[in-house]
Amino acid sequence: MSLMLEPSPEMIKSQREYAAMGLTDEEFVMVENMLGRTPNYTETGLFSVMWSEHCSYKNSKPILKRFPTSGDNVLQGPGEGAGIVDIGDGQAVVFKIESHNHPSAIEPYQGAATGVGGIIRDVFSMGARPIAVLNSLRFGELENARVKYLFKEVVAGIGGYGNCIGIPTVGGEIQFDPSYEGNPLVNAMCVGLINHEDIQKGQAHGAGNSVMHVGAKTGRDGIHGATFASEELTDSSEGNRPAVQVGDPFLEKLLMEACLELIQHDALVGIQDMGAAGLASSSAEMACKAGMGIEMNLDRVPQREPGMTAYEMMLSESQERMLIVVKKGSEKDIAKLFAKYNLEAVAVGSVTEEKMLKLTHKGEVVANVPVDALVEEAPVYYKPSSEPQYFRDFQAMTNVAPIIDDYKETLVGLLSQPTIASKEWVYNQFDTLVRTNTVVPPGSDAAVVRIRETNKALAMTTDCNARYLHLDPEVGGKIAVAEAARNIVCSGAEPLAVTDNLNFGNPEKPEIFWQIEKAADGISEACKILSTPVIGGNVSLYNETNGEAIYPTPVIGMVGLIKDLAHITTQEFKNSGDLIYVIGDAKTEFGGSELQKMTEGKIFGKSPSINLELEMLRQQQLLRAIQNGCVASAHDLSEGGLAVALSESLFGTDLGARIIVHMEAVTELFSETQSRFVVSVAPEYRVAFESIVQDARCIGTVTNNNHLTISHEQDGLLIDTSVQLLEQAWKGAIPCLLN
Amino acid sequence: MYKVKVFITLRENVLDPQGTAVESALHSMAFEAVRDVRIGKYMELTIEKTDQNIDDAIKEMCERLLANTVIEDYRYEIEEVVAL
Amino acid sequence: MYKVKVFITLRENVLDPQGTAVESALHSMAFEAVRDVRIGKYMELTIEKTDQNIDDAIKEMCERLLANTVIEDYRYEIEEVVAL
Amino acid sequence: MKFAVIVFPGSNCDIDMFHAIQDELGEEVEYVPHTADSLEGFDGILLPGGFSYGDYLRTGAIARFSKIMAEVVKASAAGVPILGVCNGFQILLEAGLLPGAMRKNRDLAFICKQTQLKVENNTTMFTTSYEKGETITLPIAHGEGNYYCDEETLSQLKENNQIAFTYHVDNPNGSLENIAGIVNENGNVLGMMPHPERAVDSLLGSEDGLKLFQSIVRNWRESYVVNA
Ligand SMILES: Nc1ncnc2c1ncn2[C@@H]1O[C@H](COP(=O)(O)OP(=O)(O)O)[C@@H](O)[C@H]1O
Ligand SMILES: [Mg+2]
Repeated sequence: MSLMLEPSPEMIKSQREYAAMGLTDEEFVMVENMLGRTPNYTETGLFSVMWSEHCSYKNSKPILKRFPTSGDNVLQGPGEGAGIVDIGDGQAVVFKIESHNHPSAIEPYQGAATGVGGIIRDVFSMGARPIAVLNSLRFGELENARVKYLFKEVVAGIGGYGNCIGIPTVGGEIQFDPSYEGNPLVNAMCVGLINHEDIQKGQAHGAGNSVMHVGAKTGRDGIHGATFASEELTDSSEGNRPAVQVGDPFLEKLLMEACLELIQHDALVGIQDMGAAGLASSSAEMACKAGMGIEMNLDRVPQREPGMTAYEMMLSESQERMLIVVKKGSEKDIAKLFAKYNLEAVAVGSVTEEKMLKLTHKGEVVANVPVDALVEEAPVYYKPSSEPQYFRDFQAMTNVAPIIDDYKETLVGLLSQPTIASKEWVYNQFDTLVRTNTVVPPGSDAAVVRIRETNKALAMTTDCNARYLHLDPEVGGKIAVAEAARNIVCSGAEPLAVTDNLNFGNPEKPEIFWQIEKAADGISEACKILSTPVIGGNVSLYNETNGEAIYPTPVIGMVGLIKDLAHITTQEFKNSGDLIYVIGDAKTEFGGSELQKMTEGKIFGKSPSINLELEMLRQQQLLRAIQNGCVASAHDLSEGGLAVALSESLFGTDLGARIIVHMEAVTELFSETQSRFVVSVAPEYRVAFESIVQDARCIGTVTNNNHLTISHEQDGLLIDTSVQLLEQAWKGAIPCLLN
Repeated sequence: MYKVKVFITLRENVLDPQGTAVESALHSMAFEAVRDVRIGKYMELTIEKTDQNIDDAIKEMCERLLANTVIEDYRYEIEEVVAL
Repeated sequence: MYKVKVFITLRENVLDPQGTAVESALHSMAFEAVRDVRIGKYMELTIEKTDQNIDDAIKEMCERLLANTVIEDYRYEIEEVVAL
Repeated sequence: MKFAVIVFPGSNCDIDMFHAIQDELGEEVEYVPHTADSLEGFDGILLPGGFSYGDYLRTGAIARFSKIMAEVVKASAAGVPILGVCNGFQILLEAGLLPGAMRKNRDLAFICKQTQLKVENNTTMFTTSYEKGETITLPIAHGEGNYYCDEETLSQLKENNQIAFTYHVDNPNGSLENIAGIVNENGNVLGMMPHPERAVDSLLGSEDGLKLFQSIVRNWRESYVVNA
């Protein structure tokens, strides 16, 4: 990289250099007022990254305030690396989700890999041992070569990182829709376990204490990622594109083990991972949270390349680094601890009483700015919001069931839709079993990971049906939370809390901001009623290509607690002769459904409705039935409705099912009415089950002939097919599209 | 017929964890004099003569498939051979 | 100082699944004239001058670490450069 | 019987191996770091799966030069039972303790799933608790398990009855002759891609791996009693 002369403060101002870094004219004036002078180049860089949406949440803060964030079990809400929830016996679960959408659009393998690496660091920086990762992915339709490439590489990247570091990837979800074609979504979630006494905070307490840079060296990777992310990519920008971050999971494995050992060390004061905006945000935030300042001598920062400037070092997003604060005098001890893992830990500065971030480089002060100005005093915007016409048009439509002539063909068609089809092609590339605690690997509703030396387990899932959110962001937001909880309950767990990733378009457009607001309202409402507080999350805005926004996609990550391993339940039917129940009746609700998409080629109308009180009631009753041992299998109804759920309950078994339905057949089989489940129950538990679960209707029995037979009380046989045929369609769909 | 050799290397500022690992392995094997190990890909292709300009064809293959130009640079050598 | 380039290729009779995959990808991109794609590794090392014979040193590195001679062949080029 | 689980930087199935021995098999087990210079006092050596040294360059290539490997080589010569699973197998190949080499999986992707294996040889010290020809279920999780050796080596493997396990019905990675695990000529070193240590608890899907560890213990006890 050529040596570039940095513009002077005067030039930054007169030539509006700050604008290229992402600051507005008004924001630059704010900075000048806060400093009482014009910032230099490094300082302008610090403000521009710290005030970016990614670090400051300046557009989403007012929205995030709406979420319920507290609860009896919540030990740490939003604000630190990850949220923490008590699970009893002195243990707690730590989890968080994060997006890496833009990096993945540019370099899908490394973008996805470093996304996984980043969220894992967030969890172990809290002092927790990561026990599982999940993901949530969105791509365009698997039709053109670019989308296929993105899909394959993202999957390989997620696996590449998780497999190597040795944390099982246990679940996730994927949807395909044209709105994501140019802007795929890659969200990664990590779940960790911690003992209460080990909980760490990213805070720089104690004047005189040492600030240390640990892990990988700082290079010129992803400098100014925040600004870069909001730029259109052109061929000519290729040459001066900052180097893409490349992950080194091997190094992160060592860093993780070293940090987990460090947690037990008395000298540790605070620890935070260097994620977006690297050294700048970790140092400023740690100082700000503690009400202190930090001064650093950048000459001491371990550098991978010669000739790095202060600006480059502060804004670098090199991976696998942490910033720690340790008691003065312990630096050698700490360096020794890291050396055991072949890692560097270098003292680069110290905590100061004065609440300033003061940086020196080559004997000169290159930045001296108040930490509060960088962090707490970042601007907050209340964007205008307006209800779009499309929403009013959709609301005015009446619900009609599509017309179908062949039920079996329809079912086969639905099972072959990539959004419904088996994701085996994806999760077979992930090590789902390493650490030998995965009781329920991908393939059932929620993944289940046992907690060694206890009789407990954790259930976890990610969910969001963005089609419903497109039709109605508020109802869709409620459904996302409800669906996640349904999956958790089906596995035998009690939902604990939520982490969310708000993926939306450009918030400066009032109609997008309206989507964000409404979705947040829906999520908040559902989290309140379902008693699952939001303990952390991430915001990713500006997901647009050529002015077209993605569907509003607030991904919900949820974790639940299974109090007894005997409660663990999966979606597959278990025994021939068991009774099959459906909980909840179907209504004619096809807006945004898989059937509508398949038959009409697009989605429109009203999204399915949801009654959260009813949802809660059914979930509680089902969970009680599971805990009482009356339930052999449980599966929630989601995309594709009852017929798909029944098929999925048969896949992987050699069983069959004989079903009789009563209502209008298309609605009964394919409607996506919410708050419903398919459950199988051994005959001897019939009475017990029915006495616990009110809205359950027995619709048939499990058979041993590997056939799915569905008849209508009046109209006779609707579907009679071998399960094998259905399973082939379901399993073959994605591999077939990729060839 | 052409014999084509393609060399793909990571761009200069891009982290090369593989190279780093090999370098330290070599050091521990007492080859301390080794510096700056960078690991890339090497491909050999045989291409039959067609109407298309061979340079153009290879450039296109490299840009579209063989190299990931976001993080990699490529270089190639062409040798014309007589088919046996 | 030496600049050393090492080329590692799969032995001829060893099946190269990666090469096969790239070849068919190229065919589907309408480069039907491509044959026999073989994919190997390309390494660049800088080595400081020492007492040891440079050829011997590199051979040893290749035999012991850089290549697995059960399935791979190696070749190298040495260029002497003046340190800056 | 006392087992050593060798821990290389980047090993990640070390813990699984440890738990399988301690919790399910009920034998003594200790972690031994790659920097250790002795394996004295251990009756069995386990090289776990993972990504030693990131598996950069080639799987197992760098781990083979760890200090501890000199001791593993010595132990092998002394007839100590040595089991290498997944990355452990790859390291044994690179170290020359087993013949052949690994290539990338046929489909070039990492694969994690349950596989059916056939016990080809139930006379090794690792397999006597199985029936010959028995089908067992063990998970695999690897990107490079596509075993290769030249024809001469293959015929030797067959002649000496060194093929312990093969993939049954479905070959997941393209390995030569469906080979999933082989022993050395002496019969005291087993390398295999499938993970027996992940199949020791019915809660997690399969217990078929347990017999492998039980075989080791049984044979060790017997030879111990005979030699004592
Ligand atoms: N990207 C992925 N990574 C890992 N597992 C996945 C992924 N996508 C789907 N799965 C798994 O496949 C199964 C079915 O997924 P999905 O259809 O989203 O279930 P549901 O509708 O119950 O949420 C789940 O077990 C899920 O964890
Ligand atoms: Mg589900």
